[in-house]
Amino acid sequence: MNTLLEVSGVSVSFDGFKAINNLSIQIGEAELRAVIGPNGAGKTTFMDIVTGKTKPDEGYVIWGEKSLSLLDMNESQIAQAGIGRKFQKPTVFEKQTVRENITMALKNPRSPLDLLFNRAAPDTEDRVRAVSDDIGLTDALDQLSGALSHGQKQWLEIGMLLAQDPRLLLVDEPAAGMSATEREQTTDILVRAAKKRAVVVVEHDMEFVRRLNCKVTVLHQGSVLAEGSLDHVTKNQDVIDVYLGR
Amino acid sequence: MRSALFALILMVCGVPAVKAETLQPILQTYATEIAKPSRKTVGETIDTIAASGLPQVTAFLEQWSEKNIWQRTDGTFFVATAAGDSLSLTDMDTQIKTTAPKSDFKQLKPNGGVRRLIATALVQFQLLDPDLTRRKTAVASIARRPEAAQLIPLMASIDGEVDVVLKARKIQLANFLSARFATETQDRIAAINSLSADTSVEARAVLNQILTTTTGVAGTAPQGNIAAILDPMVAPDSSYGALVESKLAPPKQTVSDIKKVLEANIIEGRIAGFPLAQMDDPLMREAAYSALAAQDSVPTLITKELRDAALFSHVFYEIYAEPNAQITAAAEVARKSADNHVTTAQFADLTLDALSLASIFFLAAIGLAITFGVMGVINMAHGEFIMMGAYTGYVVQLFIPNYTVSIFVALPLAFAVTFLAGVVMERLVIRRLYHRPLETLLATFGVSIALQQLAKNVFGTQARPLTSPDWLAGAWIINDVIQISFIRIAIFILALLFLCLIIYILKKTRLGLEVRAVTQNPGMASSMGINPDRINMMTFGLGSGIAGIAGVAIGLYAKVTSEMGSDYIVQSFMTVVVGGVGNVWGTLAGAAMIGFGQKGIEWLNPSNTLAAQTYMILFVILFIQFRPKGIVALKGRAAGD
Amino acid sequence: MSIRSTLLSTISAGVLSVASSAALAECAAPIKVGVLHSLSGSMAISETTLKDAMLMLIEQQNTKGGLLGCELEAVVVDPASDWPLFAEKARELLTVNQVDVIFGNWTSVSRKSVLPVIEELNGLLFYPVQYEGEESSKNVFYTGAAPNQQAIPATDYFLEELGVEKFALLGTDYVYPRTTNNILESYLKDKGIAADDIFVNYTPFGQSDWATIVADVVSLGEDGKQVGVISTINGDANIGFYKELAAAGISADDIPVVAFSVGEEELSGLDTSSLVGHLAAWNYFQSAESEANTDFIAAWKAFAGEERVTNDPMEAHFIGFNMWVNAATEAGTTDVDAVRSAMYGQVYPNLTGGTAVMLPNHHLAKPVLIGEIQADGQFDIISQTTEVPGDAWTDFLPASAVLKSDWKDLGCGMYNVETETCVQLTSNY
Amino acid sequence: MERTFIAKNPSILWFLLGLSVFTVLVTIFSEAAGSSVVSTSFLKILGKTLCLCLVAIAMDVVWGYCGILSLGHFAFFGIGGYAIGMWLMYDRTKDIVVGSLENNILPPTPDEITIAIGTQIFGVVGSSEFPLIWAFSHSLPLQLLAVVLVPGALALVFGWLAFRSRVTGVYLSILTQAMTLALSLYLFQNDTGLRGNNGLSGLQNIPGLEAVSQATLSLWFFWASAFALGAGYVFFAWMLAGKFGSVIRAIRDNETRVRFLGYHVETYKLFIFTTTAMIASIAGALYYPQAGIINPAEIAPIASIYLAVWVAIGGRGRLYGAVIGAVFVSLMSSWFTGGSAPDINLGFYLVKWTDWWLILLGLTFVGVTLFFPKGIGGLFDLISNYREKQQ
Repeated sequence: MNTLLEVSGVSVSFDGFKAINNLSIQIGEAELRAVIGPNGAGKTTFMDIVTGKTKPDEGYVIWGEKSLSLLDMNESQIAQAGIGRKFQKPTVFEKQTVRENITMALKNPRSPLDLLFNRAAPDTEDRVRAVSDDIGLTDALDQLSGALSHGQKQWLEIGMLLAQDPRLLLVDEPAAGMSATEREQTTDILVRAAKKRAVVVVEHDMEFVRRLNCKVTVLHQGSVLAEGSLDHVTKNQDVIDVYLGR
Repeated sequence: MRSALFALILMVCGVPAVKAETLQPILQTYATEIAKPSRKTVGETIDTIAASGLPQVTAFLEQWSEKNIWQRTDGTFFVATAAGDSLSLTDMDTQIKTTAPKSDFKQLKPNGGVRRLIATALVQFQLLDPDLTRRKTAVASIARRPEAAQLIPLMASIDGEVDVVLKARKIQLANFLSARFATETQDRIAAINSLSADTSVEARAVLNQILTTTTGVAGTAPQGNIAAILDPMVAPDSSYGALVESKLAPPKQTVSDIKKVLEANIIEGRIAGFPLAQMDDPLMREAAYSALAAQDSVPTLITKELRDAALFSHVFYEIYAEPNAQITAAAEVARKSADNHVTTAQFADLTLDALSLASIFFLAAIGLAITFGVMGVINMAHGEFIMMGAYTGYVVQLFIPNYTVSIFVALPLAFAVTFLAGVVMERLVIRRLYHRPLETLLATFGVSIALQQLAKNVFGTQARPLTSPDWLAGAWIINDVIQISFIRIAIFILALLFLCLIIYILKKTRLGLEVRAVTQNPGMASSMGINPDRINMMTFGLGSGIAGIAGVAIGLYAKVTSEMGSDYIVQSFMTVVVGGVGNVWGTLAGAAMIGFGQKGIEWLNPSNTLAAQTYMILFVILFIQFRPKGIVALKGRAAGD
Repeated sequence: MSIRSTLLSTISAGVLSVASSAALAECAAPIKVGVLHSLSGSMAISETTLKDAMLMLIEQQNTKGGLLGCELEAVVVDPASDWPLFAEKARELLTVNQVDVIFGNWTSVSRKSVLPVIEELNGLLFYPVQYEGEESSKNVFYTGAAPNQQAIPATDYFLEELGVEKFALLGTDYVYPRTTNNILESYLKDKGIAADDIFVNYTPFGQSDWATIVADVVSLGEDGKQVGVISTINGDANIGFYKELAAAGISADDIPVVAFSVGEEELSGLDTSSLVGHLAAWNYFQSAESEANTDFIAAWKAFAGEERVTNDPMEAHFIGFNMWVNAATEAGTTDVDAVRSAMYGQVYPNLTGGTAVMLPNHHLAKPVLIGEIQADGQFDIISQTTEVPGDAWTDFLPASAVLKSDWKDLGCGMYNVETETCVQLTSNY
Repeated sequence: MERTFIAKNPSILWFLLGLSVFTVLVTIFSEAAGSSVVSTSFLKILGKTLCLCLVAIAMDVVWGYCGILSLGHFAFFGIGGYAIGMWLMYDRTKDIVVGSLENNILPPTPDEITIAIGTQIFGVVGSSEFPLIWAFSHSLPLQLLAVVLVPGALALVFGWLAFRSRVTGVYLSILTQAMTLALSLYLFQNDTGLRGNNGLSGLQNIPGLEAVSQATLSLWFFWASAFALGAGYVFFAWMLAGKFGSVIRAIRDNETRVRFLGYHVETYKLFIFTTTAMIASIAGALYYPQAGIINPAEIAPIASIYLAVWVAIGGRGRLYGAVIGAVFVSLMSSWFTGGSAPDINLGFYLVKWTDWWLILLGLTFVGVTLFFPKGIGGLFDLISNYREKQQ
């Protein structure tokens, strides 16, 4: 398995508080990975670092075959390089339709002039439809996305990530606030997505992680506490200590 | 008392006691000069009057200077004071008091220059006067118009001087005078040397007077106390001008001279053979002129080469007015040393000015540091709160004429008024817009223009007086270079006070704790029993109230108008942004940076304050690029990006 | 800011009719007098007074029987201290309201804004404020002081009477101080003052931080020469300046200050007790003692209110309006060209004594007064010259020394006496 | 499925139709056409208002669509006025000077001509030297280019600095306001070479067209302004119709999210900021020859705040809203300050509108911000919602 993303020896601190402490993680291609850990373990900060939102104090973040350093790139370059990110709170553009939301995310040239002068890519409609089929929102294409239910917004956001056609998908708590059936569908979408690309899911909910049925990385105080299958890590004494309290 | 005074003068001046004579006839001799005096001619008249030795002279000169002399239509002079349409007159010789209608008299109004001459003439009478103020006036007058003749009487008066301060002043003045006028070279040099650490304007004036030079030009360097030989090529044209002025060279033709000559020599559409149409080229004009010169009809054109040749064959020099080279050498040394002291002092003064400006910016911005910095509300009406505070001060002074009392009433009252205004605005406007911060800008801008216009309607557009009490009126004078007005010191102290107060409130009080809780996490705070509405209201009121106090302070040192707030609003926002939002220390740093920066730029380009402001803003814009979060920045998630 | 007030103002010209007590003879239509002074915005405080003064003068004239048998009617508009709006309102007055004459403007920039319109439509404007000169328009009569009627005499007073040897020219950064200081610099150099002895400083409108500048002025005295300040500081900025001066303990005996823009009104924002002895130069002070002035002040207080003060531009309007009335009476018409010809040589008594004469260069000959500030905020007149003829083009700048304005005989406001040609017939804006 | 942007947004057609009808009506009733219904001064006011509408649209795009509350767009408007004003002043003065110098006995040298023009233009501020900034003032094409390029370059540099360091929201507003203040202070200086407080005047006289009456000239400028407004409206509508507009609005709503979609947000903001600055400048270049004079007071920060207020009152995020706001506020303002609004006598106090209008205006801002965040344009939504319900 080729390494797609390699985070090694990364540390970052805010006002003296070490949010990430010598963290090293490797993600392979077409891999589904769950990252779990208690509050403040550094899960979100890890994503911030990978996507360029936060610059670490030390360490490397290496991407792809060409071993590019992500630390030298800004957010949009990282996104264009093939890393998509879904936030904890669903963030779709509520004043625009589902179609507009997906169209915006489609993998196309992204400079202002491209957008202004190459308006009608012929396959746009098909690609939008393919994505919307994937997330089950084809009927809602012309609705304002603000009118969607919470779960639908989450799917739309995942759909927008898929439309970008990324090689790595970072998903922050996708199942938060969802009903049981919705969770099921979300799992399906993610598992399907992971067939063609790497997907990293940050999640609290053990049940949800179990259903993903993938390799799990446990973070604690900014570094990796344990890694392996869910059953493996749940038997780890350290993990039990952290989760059940000392 | 008065007779004693006269006796004293007579003794001192050694004027023989002549039989009582009257002053009026002497004045009548010079009636026109006295009625319409001019500085250039009145000196002689004053001297003659003083030389008469009459005891009435002092009183007359003093009253004249104070515009209390009136002339009747028949020409007679009286000391008089006006009351309504009538005058109460005092005859100068007989001291008989009468009253008369004003219309028959004309008031004498000697101008400032004449008054200064009168004061000089009075010196001899006043220097030994028992009245301290008179002696002070005399000394001040010497300081203003130092003359050689004053040295000896001044020296003579030092020993008898009882007032310590005045005595020191007399010694200092005597020193200045002897530096310039003492007869012995030794005395002068000693006096000059003593001035080398004196930064006062007067001392430097003494040295500069001794070192007065004139420039000259001659074939060879002349005899005399030469200060320097000058290089004519530094400003060749003006050097040549000096040559022409000393009639050592023919004048150089200007462009319009050439033009006039050419115009006068047009023959059948040609000038010296050159067609008229070619004369739009300056080179052709010179060629035509040279051709005319070759025919001897006009003087030769002074070309650059001719000019330089003339310059090189002459010596340009600077010569001292003072013939004694020893004295000028000593004075040069003293001046150089004094200049160094002055430069240091100027730097200190500039620092004080910068500190003062910074404290004014800080005071104007500190309220914003709370409402904008801590609460994140853009209050465009902040400047108008400053204005409200200033007008409160003005209104208080209308009712309480004692300035000291009124200031102490005005400060808390201004706080109360603007606190209330702030609370009202928070409740009615701001509260509905916490989730739309940009729109607080619009809404408060609306409040701002409404308040400004309201102030215009109530108080008019004219500036209103806000006068500081006497104990704040003067300046703290360290020396002639370093001084700062008390009101600025008061503002500085006020700024410090507020800094401490706000830090204390935010860090040590329950209110401060709750404010921080509410601004960081309103939801959590309210679940802990803190009422965010109340906290926001109090905080906003506090910020506004401080703006009101700032208004009183700013009104005291500058002006009170309806538009004064808008002078400070952009600056204040920049102060907060530059310093770093959410931190009172940051505001302090921001104010210091802007204050010092602006003074620094002003120092580089002293004739243009406007440019200093422009460049300061540009600097701030650039600074924000490099430290977008300000000087004292919050890091990490708390920064909330 | 012009923007908020641009639309639809044609229909909005406020027409204010001044009722006349005398029933006037039959007359086709009342004669309209345009009043173009800001009634709102930053200039309102100064200009509203002039509007009131004009209304008073028109009312007085109507009581006297109007003009040419017709009633005078004031058309008052509000250009709101907004310079482009002055041009707009002037056009409205001339084309929509069809006024026969306009009295108005205060700032130079507003005058420059109006000039092209007045010249295009051949209107007639009376401008009442002291200004920087260097302008001559066929359609404008300048009843305020030119630099040689204010700045030059004041400087002479400094040189002659106070023996000032070193000058600080402090001004607000706009055209009047700039031009005046340029003229003065050149004048002082002619008088033998070295360039090093002239310190020039410009500050923005509303400047409040004067500590450094006052310190600079004080240090000018370091070579032992008598220092004097010539101030063209405008408006509110004066308050901070005089406060700082007082705080530094500088009396008029140490460093005298003469101001060209400080009148009774500006002083009311200050405690003047520490400023006694500093000077101002004008063509008129309220404290001038003459019968005409006493009457004028009484009429003004009766018309506008007991607390109101009079000032120099009001006198300018007083003279200008009366001259216009007399000229129109002489010409028998209010036609602009006829009135203009009749204006030359018009004589009218000044409020300060003596008479003002309208010169062919559209300026007045008026006396110059210098007053010392008194503790009560009024001025004590200590010097009064004879009538000084106003000069459109100063003799102390090389570019304008060769220019001459004579609309009567030469028919040109910008006549080059060297080349003996008219540079242009319109004025330079 | 892909339709033209006009078909998507029929309000463009309505707007153009309205503008054309208005232009034709004004032309028919203008003095140049022999009618006296629309006086020349009123025609100038109408022409100027059209220019104000154009700059309001630009403001709406940058704020209402892209979420950048710029308090500097009126400064760009002013720069356009200055750029065109320099040529107008130079060329007109040159004609006069050359005409007068022809009377000289000797033909004038180029230096003499330059100095004479300089004296005419800068005599007002006591100088005769041409500052460097006037280097291109002799050429209309170059100054026209400057109308677009100078504000463009300024916006580009300022925007690049500001967006690059992620200054957003309130901070950006304050920073743009500081820029505006710096610019107006700079222009206030006489040393700048743009005649300080006096600014440039006599701009209504177009060189070479002295023979054309102001009535006709004003009509021409009115047409040009109407055309510019129409073209500007269509341009912005086209720009905002497609995916580009979608991204712009997305940036307004959630900048970070757009960034993670792979769009370089800063480039987009810079693009919008610069383009609107250029359009604002073009509007200014048309406005000031009609106003006749430009000076630094026009550029003061408060003017830009007013611009934002028009847009807020008209309704953000819809182009016609900006037009409504600009027309509405200037119209009301003019009516109240013009003296034709009747004073209200309360018996104990006489309410003069010249005194109270600004207070009313200020309170209107507050009211609109609090209660009608969609502005006047929001009324159209109410109407269309109502209609939909009816159906």
